[in-house]
Amino acid sequence: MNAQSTTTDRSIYFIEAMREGLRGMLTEDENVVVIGEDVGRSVIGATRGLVEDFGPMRVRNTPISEATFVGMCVGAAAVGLRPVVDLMVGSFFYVAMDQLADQAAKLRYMSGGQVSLPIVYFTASGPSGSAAAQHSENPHPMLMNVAGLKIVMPSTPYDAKGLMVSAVRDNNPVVYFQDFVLGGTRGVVPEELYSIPLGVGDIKRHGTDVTVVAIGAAVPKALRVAEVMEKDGVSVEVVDPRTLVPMDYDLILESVTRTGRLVVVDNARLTCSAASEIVATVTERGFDLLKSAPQRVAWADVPVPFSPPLEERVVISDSDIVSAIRAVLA
Amino acid sequence: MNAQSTTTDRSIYFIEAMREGLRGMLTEDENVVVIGEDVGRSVIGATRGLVEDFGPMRVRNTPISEATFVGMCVGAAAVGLRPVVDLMVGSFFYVAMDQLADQAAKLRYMSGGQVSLPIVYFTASGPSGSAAAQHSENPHPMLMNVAGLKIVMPSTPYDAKGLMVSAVRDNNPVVYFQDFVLGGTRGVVPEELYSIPLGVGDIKRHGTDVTVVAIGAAVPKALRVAEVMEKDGVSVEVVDPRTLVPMDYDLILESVTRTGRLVVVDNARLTCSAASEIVATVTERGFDLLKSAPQRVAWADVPVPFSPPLEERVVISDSDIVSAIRAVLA
Amino acid sequence: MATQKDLDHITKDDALDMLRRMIRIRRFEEKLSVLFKRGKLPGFVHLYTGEEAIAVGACSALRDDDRITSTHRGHGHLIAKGALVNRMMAELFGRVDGYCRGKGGSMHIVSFELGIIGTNGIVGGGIPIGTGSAWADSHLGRDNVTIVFFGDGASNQGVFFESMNIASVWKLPVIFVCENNGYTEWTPTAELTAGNIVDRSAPMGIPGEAVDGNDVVAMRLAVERAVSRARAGDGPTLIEARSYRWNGHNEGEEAFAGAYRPDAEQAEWRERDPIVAFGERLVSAGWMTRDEWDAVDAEELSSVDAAVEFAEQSPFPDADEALLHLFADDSEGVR
Amino acid sequence: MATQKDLDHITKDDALDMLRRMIRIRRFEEKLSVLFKRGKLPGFVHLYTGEEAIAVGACSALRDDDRITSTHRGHGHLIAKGALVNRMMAELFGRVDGYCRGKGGSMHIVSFELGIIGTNGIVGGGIPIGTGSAWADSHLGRDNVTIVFFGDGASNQGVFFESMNIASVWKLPVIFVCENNGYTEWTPTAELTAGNIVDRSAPMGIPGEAVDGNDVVAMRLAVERAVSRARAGDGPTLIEARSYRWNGHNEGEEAFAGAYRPDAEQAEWRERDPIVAFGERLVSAGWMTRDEWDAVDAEELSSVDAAVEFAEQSPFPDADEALLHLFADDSEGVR
Ligand SMILES: Cc1ncc(C[n+]2csc(CCOP(=O)(O)OP(=O)(O)O)c2C)c(N)n1
Ligand SMILES: Cc1ncc(C[n+]2csc(CCOP(=O)(O)OP(=O)(O)O)c2C)c(N)n1
Ligand SMILES: [Mg+2]
Ligand SMILES: [Mg+2]
Repeated sequence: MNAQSTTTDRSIYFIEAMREGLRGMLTEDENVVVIGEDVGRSVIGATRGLVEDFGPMRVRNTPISEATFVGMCVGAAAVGLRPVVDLMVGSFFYVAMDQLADQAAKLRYMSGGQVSLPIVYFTASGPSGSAAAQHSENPHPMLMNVAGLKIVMPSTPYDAKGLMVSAVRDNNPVVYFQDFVLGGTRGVVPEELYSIPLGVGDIKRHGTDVTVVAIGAAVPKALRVAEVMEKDGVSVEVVDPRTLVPMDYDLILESVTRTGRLVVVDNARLTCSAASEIVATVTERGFDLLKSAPQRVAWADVPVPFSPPLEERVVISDSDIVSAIRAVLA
Repeated sequence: MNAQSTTTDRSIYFIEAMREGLRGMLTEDENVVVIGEDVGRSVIGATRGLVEDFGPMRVRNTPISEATFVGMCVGAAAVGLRPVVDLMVGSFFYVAMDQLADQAAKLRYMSGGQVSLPIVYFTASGPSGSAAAQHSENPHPMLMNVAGLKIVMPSTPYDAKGLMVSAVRDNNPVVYFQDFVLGGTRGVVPEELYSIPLGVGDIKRHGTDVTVVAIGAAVPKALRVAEVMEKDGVSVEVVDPRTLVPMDYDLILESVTRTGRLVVVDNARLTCSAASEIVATVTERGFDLLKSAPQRVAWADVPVPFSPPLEERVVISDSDIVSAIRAVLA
Repeated sequence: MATQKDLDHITKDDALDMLRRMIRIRRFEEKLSVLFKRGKLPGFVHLYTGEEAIAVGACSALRDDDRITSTHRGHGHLIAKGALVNRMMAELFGRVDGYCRGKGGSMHIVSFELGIIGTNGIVGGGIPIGTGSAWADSHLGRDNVTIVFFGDGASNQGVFFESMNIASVWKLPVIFVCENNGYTEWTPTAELTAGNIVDRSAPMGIPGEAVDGNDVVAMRLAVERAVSRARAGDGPTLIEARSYRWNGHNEGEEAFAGAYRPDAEQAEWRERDPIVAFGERLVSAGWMTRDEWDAVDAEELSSVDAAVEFAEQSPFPDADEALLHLFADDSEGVR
Repeated sequence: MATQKDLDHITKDDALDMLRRMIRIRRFEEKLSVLFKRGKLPGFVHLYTGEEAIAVGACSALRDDDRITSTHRGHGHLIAKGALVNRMMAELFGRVDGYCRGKGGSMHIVSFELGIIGTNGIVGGGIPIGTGSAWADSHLGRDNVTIVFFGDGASNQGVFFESMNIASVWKLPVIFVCENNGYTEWTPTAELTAGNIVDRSAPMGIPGEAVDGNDVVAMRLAVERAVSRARAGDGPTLIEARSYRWNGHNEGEEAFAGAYRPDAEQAEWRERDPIVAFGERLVSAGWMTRDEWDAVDAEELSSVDAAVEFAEQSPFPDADEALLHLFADDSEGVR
């Protein structure tokens, strides 16, 4: 869908693409600041090196006080700063949930539209290989239920950069999820700044037999499965919403109109997941388009366990996706 | 479904029924304690008068430190207490989300089943009439995504008492939502102690044309609508899951098998709601049972506004339910 | 207690304006109490009667472009910071001419123009927000300061300590004003709260000052000192203002709260009416006559009556406004 | 520094056991470092080398039925509280013989039997939990105490203050042990943290004591004092133990962290090796010969090697165990 830049076929890591987006925004607008625990060094990597160029006031280390610094951004944004917060790990949102869900998400609405709150909260999240229960959460479903937060979840380095630019330019609180395991994936990313509009999905692979809506780290899995199933004569379309709030239902429904079959793959626990939401919405609006029961692929409803075979049992696998596709085709 | 007691037709308020359940449990087991802000006086009412009978150590006022006292119950339960927490208002869960979602919900699982954590967190929640955005949340959808919490949401005084008893007797963290507006509704409640098993739904009204799954405060609305539509010759079955985790899908699917049509009414924001979850699950498992597109009735995806006409516009109304029923019958 | 000498530090105009605002708050709140009993006010209402000197003293030490965050018991802060009673009343009635077009209500009235950047129903919720505006102001090289108002009960929320820590380390121009009215809802705060709140800033390296919250001049001078420090880049201050609320925790509490406050205690604090005390000082200083005082009172009373009329005549917002104002949409040019 | 006199307060048996446990921790952690580099350990690993005296001193002042909560840097606490290295190692390998049958891993090893009632990956997350076990014990009339271990970085989490407040007001038998190793991940804690952590308990009316965390005897005596207070019903204590971690924040940090700690600083702290210091005191007190010391070391080293073997031979749990242990099911009789 997005014209890839013609000026370069430079391939970089996803995490570098995020960083390029951040660097571009720090350069473009001096009111942009990046804060978080050890953002100077950056354990995950999205902010690494930025402090050298922009100094310790614009790339600022915080104490371990998530509730407070998440909330500080509300006041700061209200008076003119454009804060970007590195929350490091998805489950740390829990510590700051009130400031996110009751403050950042509600202040503009409660004020009758008096103020805009340009804030980005980004985090690495999801299972990364035996990080265990408290470091493997993907809380995007929770946050989707909180009105007032835009939510993005890119799946490629190209989207990661373009969505970071849009997230920082947006005048609302945006939560940006980097599925942990995608950080080390590579892809072609133009050097210049570009943006991908929030709320616009992308067909990552065209197909005719079944629509697989995949989110974040589920996208490469879905593409891999599609490749394999092609050989069996099954033509899989892979739709990446890229933004979860607002969700591009036009694109999803248009695809289902063509294929008549739906699988949704979410890198999150099943109950009340984005997968549930998408299946419910498509069923509600597009019931007559569906030739068979839509299927969800998501984690088992347990915390993510530590031991590798246990973790593997819980999270989504290629074979789960294959089974779901076979089920909707049956 | 539940045989009402034959010994009494005493009618009491929902909030009194909760209190009777609590009183019974405080009497039955001396390890049960009730804590919360002003539980001695109890603004909502579920604990009113208990301190007089059980003393200020078993019915204990806490400082305004939700994160800490929610978390304290984890340690307390691990070593033998059975704490019950009055969290007063649903959105206060946000302040304590980490202790709930990362600690209470995960400790047993992470320990490989070494410990059980008998804790009840109860709260009044949902819109109560111009309580505004921060006092009208119904965060059960969020908590459904957190594996490890059982969740109940009764709709009648009878269920309120029986589910309170089961919640306190259960050896797991249970979140008990009292939809605020139900507190002042009345119903027949036996004086003796009885329990309603967690995970077992109830058909609140039998019908043949459409299954309306309604949750909490949506149940009386659905029953009222069913009454009215009966006159138009539409036979509505109202299913009350009563427990949201675990959800009684057997009952829901059995009903849909008979009616072929589904409406789900949830007193919560639409996106990633319990309504979305139920529609997705029923569609996934029972697609061939459905004669038409299932419909969800839930709040608009905004915070709950203060002004009465605005609040009314956002929350669920009888006419929303009527429209949804008409839509699935069309 | 502030002495005659303290009056030398404020101008007569300021003093008269301060008295007027205290009276405005009192009359506004008294009217609300009546309206609530008549069933005219939707939602929860928490009144500020008795605590007027805190908000007025504190805000009188601010410039118009300084900022505050407020609480569930916020009407006094808003009036002290310059909010109009008619637009406040319209908000409390849920009308379109309210500051938030009816979306906020009693616990969430804000006016960013007036520097009121958050009014919270979540106890303690505003503390990080005001710390954040102070951060932005200092980062952007402005000399504005922010006052964060919060209650004694809120002093047990973790964000209070977290915010003090970060404000200290980042030397932020924020003033933490704890309004200690002795009660956390219906429980004496001493039963729930270790030590003295004013001491809680010491380990953070933040000066703490206990002030008689019924003495508007003492309040103003304490906040002036804190403002000077903040504007000079010397960082935050904690002020614990001791006062008392005359009304209940919320209107309607008599339905369940019982007699949780000794009559003698209530009488004693009413004796110490901050408005009477200040008015009498102005009279004895010769800055005002009793008649002038009465005239101010009458004016404020009638402005509150007019506010009720204004509110009642303001229409409810169109129901579909409920779906607006969630997101700033650049294409609509909404700020 | 603890003097010879201090040694009089502990028995020889205790002293030898303390040294042994410190050595056990050291050898266990060193082995993990090697295993991590070889890619044998899944997930995050944070080592306790250099801080052994804190956990061992503190836990040696406890009874077996007392309790602790631990942190992401928890192996030392667990060993000090009596955990077996083979079952710990099996857990770190994700095997079924691990304390948590492989479900927990490095950051979540617990053994309720041993009084280890929570090991947290959430910084500060264990503080309310340990405060809660202290509450239950005191409520139930038991005289057990709970030690809550947490880091200097965790001292900026709101729950620390909230927990101190409630522990003070409820006089709970909990001991807050802050392990100040000078760093919050890769940032010197002084840059993020106002004042001295030990002072943070004073406004709560809780005694605070700063202790040399490299002196196992000083640590033990300080905790003994706190334990006596707690058992006597006199409430909580805050202890700030100053020490240093020899290893990185997490294993593998060299990939990005750079040289964030001065070489001289590291060398200085290694000079002050708490094991060497204590061992030498025992030798000079005549309680142990160098050879005996070496023998202990050799034994512990081989027990760690045996633990690796044990872990490697333990099977992975059956994949479907992933779906067990979410809820206690009464019908299954699971506790
Ligand atoms: C997080 C949170 N917990 C509890 C409440 C309920 N509540 C509203 S006001 C209040 C007491 C506040 O006491 P204090 O801070 O002293 O303010 P005051 O009402 O005395 O002005 C409580 C517990 C709330 N609104 N938010
Ligand atoms: C709530 C939360 N925020 C951030 C982190 C990431 N994190 C893990 S350890 C750590 C530093 C902890 O410092 P300290 O408390 O001093 O303990 P130390 O590692 O020095 O032993 C951080 C920020 C986390 N695990 N949890
Ligand atoms: Mg108070
Ligand atoms: Mg540290």
